[in-house]
Amino acid sequence: MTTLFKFHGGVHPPTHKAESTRTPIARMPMPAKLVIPFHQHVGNIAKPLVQAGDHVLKGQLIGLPEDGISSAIHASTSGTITEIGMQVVAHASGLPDLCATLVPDGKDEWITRSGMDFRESKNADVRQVLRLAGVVGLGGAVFPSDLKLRPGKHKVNTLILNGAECEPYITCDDMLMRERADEIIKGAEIMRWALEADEILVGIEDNKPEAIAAMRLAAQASSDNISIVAVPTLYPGGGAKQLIRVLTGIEVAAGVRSTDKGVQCFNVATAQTIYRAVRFGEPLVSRIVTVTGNVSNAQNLEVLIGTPVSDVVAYAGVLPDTDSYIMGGPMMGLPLPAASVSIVKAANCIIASSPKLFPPAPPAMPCIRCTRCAEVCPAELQPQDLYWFAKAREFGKAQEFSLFDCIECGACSYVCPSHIPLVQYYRFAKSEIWARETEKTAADAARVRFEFREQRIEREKQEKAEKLAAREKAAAEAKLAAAKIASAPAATPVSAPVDETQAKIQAAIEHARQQAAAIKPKNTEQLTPQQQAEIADIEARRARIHELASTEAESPKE
Amino acid sequence: MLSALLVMSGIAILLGAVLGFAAIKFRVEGNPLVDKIDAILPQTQCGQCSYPGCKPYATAIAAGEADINRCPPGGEEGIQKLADLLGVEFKPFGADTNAPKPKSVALIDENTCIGCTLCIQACPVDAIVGAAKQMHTIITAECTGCELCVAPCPVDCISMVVIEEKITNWKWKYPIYALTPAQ
Amino acid sequence: MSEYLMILIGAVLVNNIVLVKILGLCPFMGVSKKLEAAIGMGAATAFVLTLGSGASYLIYHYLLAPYELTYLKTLSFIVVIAAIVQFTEMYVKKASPALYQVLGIYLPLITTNCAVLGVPLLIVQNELQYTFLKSLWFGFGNALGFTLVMVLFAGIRERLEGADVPGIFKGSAIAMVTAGLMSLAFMGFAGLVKL
Amino acid sequence: MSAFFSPFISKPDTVSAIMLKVLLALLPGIALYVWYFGPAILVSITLASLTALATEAAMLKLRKRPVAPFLKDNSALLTAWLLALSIPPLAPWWLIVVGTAFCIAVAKHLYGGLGNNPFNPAMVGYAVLIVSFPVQMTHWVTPLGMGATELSFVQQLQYIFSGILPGGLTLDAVTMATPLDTLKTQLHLAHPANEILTQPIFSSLAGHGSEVVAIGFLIGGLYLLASKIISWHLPVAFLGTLFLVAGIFHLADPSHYVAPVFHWFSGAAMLGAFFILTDPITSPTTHKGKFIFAAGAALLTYLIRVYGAFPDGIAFATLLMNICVPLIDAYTQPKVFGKKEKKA
Repeated sequence: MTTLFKFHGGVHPPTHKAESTRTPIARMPMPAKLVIPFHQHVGNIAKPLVQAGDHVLKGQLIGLPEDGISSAIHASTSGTITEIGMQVVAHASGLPDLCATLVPDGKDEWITRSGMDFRESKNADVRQVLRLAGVVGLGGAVFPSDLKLRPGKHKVNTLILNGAECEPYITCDDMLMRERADEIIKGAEIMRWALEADEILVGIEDNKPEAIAAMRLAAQASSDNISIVAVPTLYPGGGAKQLIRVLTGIEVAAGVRSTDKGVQCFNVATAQTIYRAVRFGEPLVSRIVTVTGNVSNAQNLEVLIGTPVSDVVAYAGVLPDTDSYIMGGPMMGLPLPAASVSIVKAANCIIASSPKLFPPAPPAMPCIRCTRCAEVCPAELQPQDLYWFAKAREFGKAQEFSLFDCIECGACSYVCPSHIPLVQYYRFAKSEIWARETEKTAADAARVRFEFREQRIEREKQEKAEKLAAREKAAAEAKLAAAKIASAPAATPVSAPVDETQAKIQAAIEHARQQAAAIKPKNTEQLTPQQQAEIADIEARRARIHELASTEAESPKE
Repeated sequence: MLSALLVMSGIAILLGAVLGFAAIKFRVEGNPLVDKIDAILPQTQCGQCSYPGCKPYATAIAAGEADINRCPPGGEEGIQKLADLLGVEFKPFGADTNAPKPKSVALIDENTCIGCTLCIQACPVDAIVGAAKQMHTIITAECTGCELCVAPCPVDCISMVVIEEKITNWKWKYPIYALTPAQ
Repeated sequence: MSEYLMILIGAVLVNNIVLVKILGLCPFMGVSKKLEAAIGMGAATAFVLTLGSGASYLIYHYLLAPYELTYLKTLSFIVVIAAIVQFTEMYVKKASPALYQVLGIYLPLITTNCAVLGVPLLIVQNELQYTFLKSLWFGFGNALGFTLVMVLFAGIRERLEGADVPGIFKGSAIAMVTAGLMSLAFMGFAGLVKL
Repeated sequence: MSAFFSPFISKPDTVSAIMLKVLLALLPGIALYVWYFGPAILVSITLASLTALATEAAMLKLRKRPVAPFLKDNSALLTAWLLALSIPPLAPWWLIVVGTAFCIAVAKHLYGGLGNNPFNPAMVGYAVLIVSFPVQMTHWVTPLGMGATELSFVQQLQYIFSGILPGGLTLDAVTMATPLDTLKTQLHLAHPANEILTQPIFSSLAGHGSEVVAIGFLIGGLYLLASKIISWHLPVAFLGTLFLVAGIFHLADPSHYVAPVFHWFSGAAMLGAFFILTDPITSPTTHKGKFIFAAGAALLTYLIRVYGAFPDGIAFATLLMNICVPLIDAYTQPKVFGKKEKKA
């Protein structure tokens, strides 16, 4: 039996898992409309391949993965694309993103699919299949799976399947393991083959005995070295880093690839999807979603990607006092900006929330540095210090204190007696730091371009000066020669072409002026005095800069 | 009296010699501070500080000739960073500098552009492409929002567009702190 | 040996130059906003103070006293200190330009820092009867005490950056209050060493 | 839009409840205090509490912060109780009022109130009082059954508020120095320690009466440990270091240095170990830091008690270590997940 390790901290929030495990996984009926976002994965947004009006079949590629980290997007059923446009998606910002609207024709007609025998294929081919099948991590991270299966520099000894599912309320992995254990195991075999790993460890929290039993049964049928390990129920034991630690004792620091340490970790649902994609050529067009919380029939549903959340909760019998919806669990989930947003690949759970179910936290008191947060932090951080720095916007200090090792599990906020929204402060600080880094990169690029331009201008000036000198010399020689011949009308032919060009320029400017007058630019008339002042200001500044620039440019010559 | 003079001048000569030696030994070439200041400046090269670019402004600050509160694109945060680096007090923007504006990029109305290349010459970071009598356009990713191209345009076809918040550049907000007003 | 320990404890804690004798407040308040700057200032002052103490002792006992020129002590000490400060300034400018900039005006002002002149003057007071080594040691102890409170103070001030200090007390005001409370705490050392 | 973000659930614990538990934990000690020294202490606690709440409310109003939630957080009460327990119960009423008002207004609110103060407010109050009013701060009530004359509660009240003692009595007749103070004075007069300890003011552990009060605080402290309000690092490191240092000195010269147990149960050692040093706001947050903090405090306490000018060293030791907290925290940051073996 494998020896288990412990990770620091952790909490035991009430699990609320029994509510949604009473009935088997049901299939959600076809909705009237699907809204499929093109950006459902980590990395670059997929490039749309279809236009409004196109008829598509189920599983047809509608979004092509773009460069590097990206994944494919498919039509979840057969029907007509009615719109490609910006729609509100499941994102904390509540901002719209590019989506395809698909009206199903009801036939649910598949494209032609062809599976492959992975053992007969090349690793790269299998990965290409996964990439084009849009397979991404279904535990919530939605990282493209094909990239995680690419053989790296280090040998991967252990493949870990994550069936811990530590978040309260969520049971989709539990139900999947109970009902489709054999497909998960077969998917694991493919991954083990691709990674050339020695063993497969499946970590399942010990509060899911049925899933453990089903998985053990399925694992017996496999020729691979698979062990199903019951791990203690402790949030966030299902975090990839924490599960790796518990099963192998290896700690994967932030910013380090787990493969560098000889382990790779996948969610169980990802394994099942990989199996379907490789064996049957089925792209990722649906997933299991736990619908729970303030609903009359909490259960797990197989839902087409793009199904509006409102349809899903309506099917589960949402209760009237529901005021908002959460995608994911109560610890790390995302409040949905609207019920109209659609189920995406990351949506493992939809919780209908009511003020009674999740009462708003009492007002936040100041931090008293009681360090309960530090006691439960699985990343072994000092959350009270991070909070102190984030609050004061001392981002450099926050980074020094390992802000980016924070996995935003929410354990600190959960235990905080002052009820401070700690994770919010960390999210705020992280996104500020990222924005600053972007700005910094942009500033560095601008500096390089500016300096290059300065150099270029200097060079051009020099070249011009050289040319002028050469011409003057030539002219002088010519003059000398002309003087020898001693004829007068030498000046006119030189000036004529100049006049000609001058006239042409004049004409062009005149033309432009007429054009400008014709279009009547809006921003020159009816200016507020303030705007006028600003313009005058800019002009003055420019004049001064020109002056400065010219003096500076001239000075080296002297 | 004489002994006092002798003693004092003896001390002075000795110390003078030591200092003279130190002056040669610890001579500093150039001013590495300029680069540190330049790294803080936003590199818009807009000249709002009345210097012809960020580097000249940095040089002026390092030499003590310019105040640290003359860079509107850097915002108050930029002033704070400069204050920290230089160990001086934070100084709010003066009346003679522009107020910081939301970050914008220039946009050329391509129907109006006559292809005069004046904006191309004005752009400090070569972010405008085009040739004479050809329509010009701005490489948005490289535009620093310095507004230097706006005024030279003879047909007023360049406008500054505030960068909109999109899902890709969205930031988490400062958490609302129920008991004390946000700073 | 224990005498040296007593001198050290006395200089660092019991009669701390800043918090008990209330000397050298200028850099204490001025360069304590950032820990790094405080460490740099502490080190620079420590260097000047130790060297100044030793040099002053030598000048006093081997130059001024034999020629009965002790009335020149303040003048000559200032000259020596000024020279050491100049030397330090050149060195800091070379070694760490950022620190040089951060220390700013306070670095040349070490010359007029009352702690730096105060300690040599204390040393040559008749009642102490220090030898050269003890003078150097006493100067070093005071320098250590200065650096210690400087660093501790900077630590607190850095933490106070995030504190919800009422508007009018932000900055120097709360720093003064903190310095006062630190001084209060250092009164606890009273009586530890009889001088 | 309201701030509705994950995590959506949290434990029901509050700051107010934590502080209340600490106050409860003080009760056994206070009860024993009343039993051995009479009810005068209750008067100071009441005075201190009222002053603390009034000052807190006034400061919150001035700072334009909501008053109700902060008055309910019990932190001002805790400060008041700790200060009241550290000064003589028979001290004039204005002493405790001035002390409490100072520590709440200056040591707490000038820094931004709850959670922001770098110094332990109660100890700031104590230090200010002992430095400013040393005479009033050293007249302690004689334990009941020890003095020739005993004041009734009414007489005590009368003295506290008007300074008038019943006819023919001097203050010295009803008060005395603390055991620590007595010991120090007698040692100064070159009496051997074992001889001094036979005087009636001393008992088997430390001072008569006060040792039992210390046990009361110890019991309260153990309750705090059991309910995980405080971590064991601070009290263990403090009492351990105090025992160690006192033990070494005692072994070296028993006639000059008393046994470590005496130091444990005299003065404010127990109160300090479990209630003063453990103030989370002014103590380090890392485990290693807590050890250093408490050990340093113990060492300083011992030095001030034995060599210093003040009768007890807890307050100054706490303040001195408070000064070091930011640096201790900065230099004892534990290694984070996954970054432990590197750079070895």
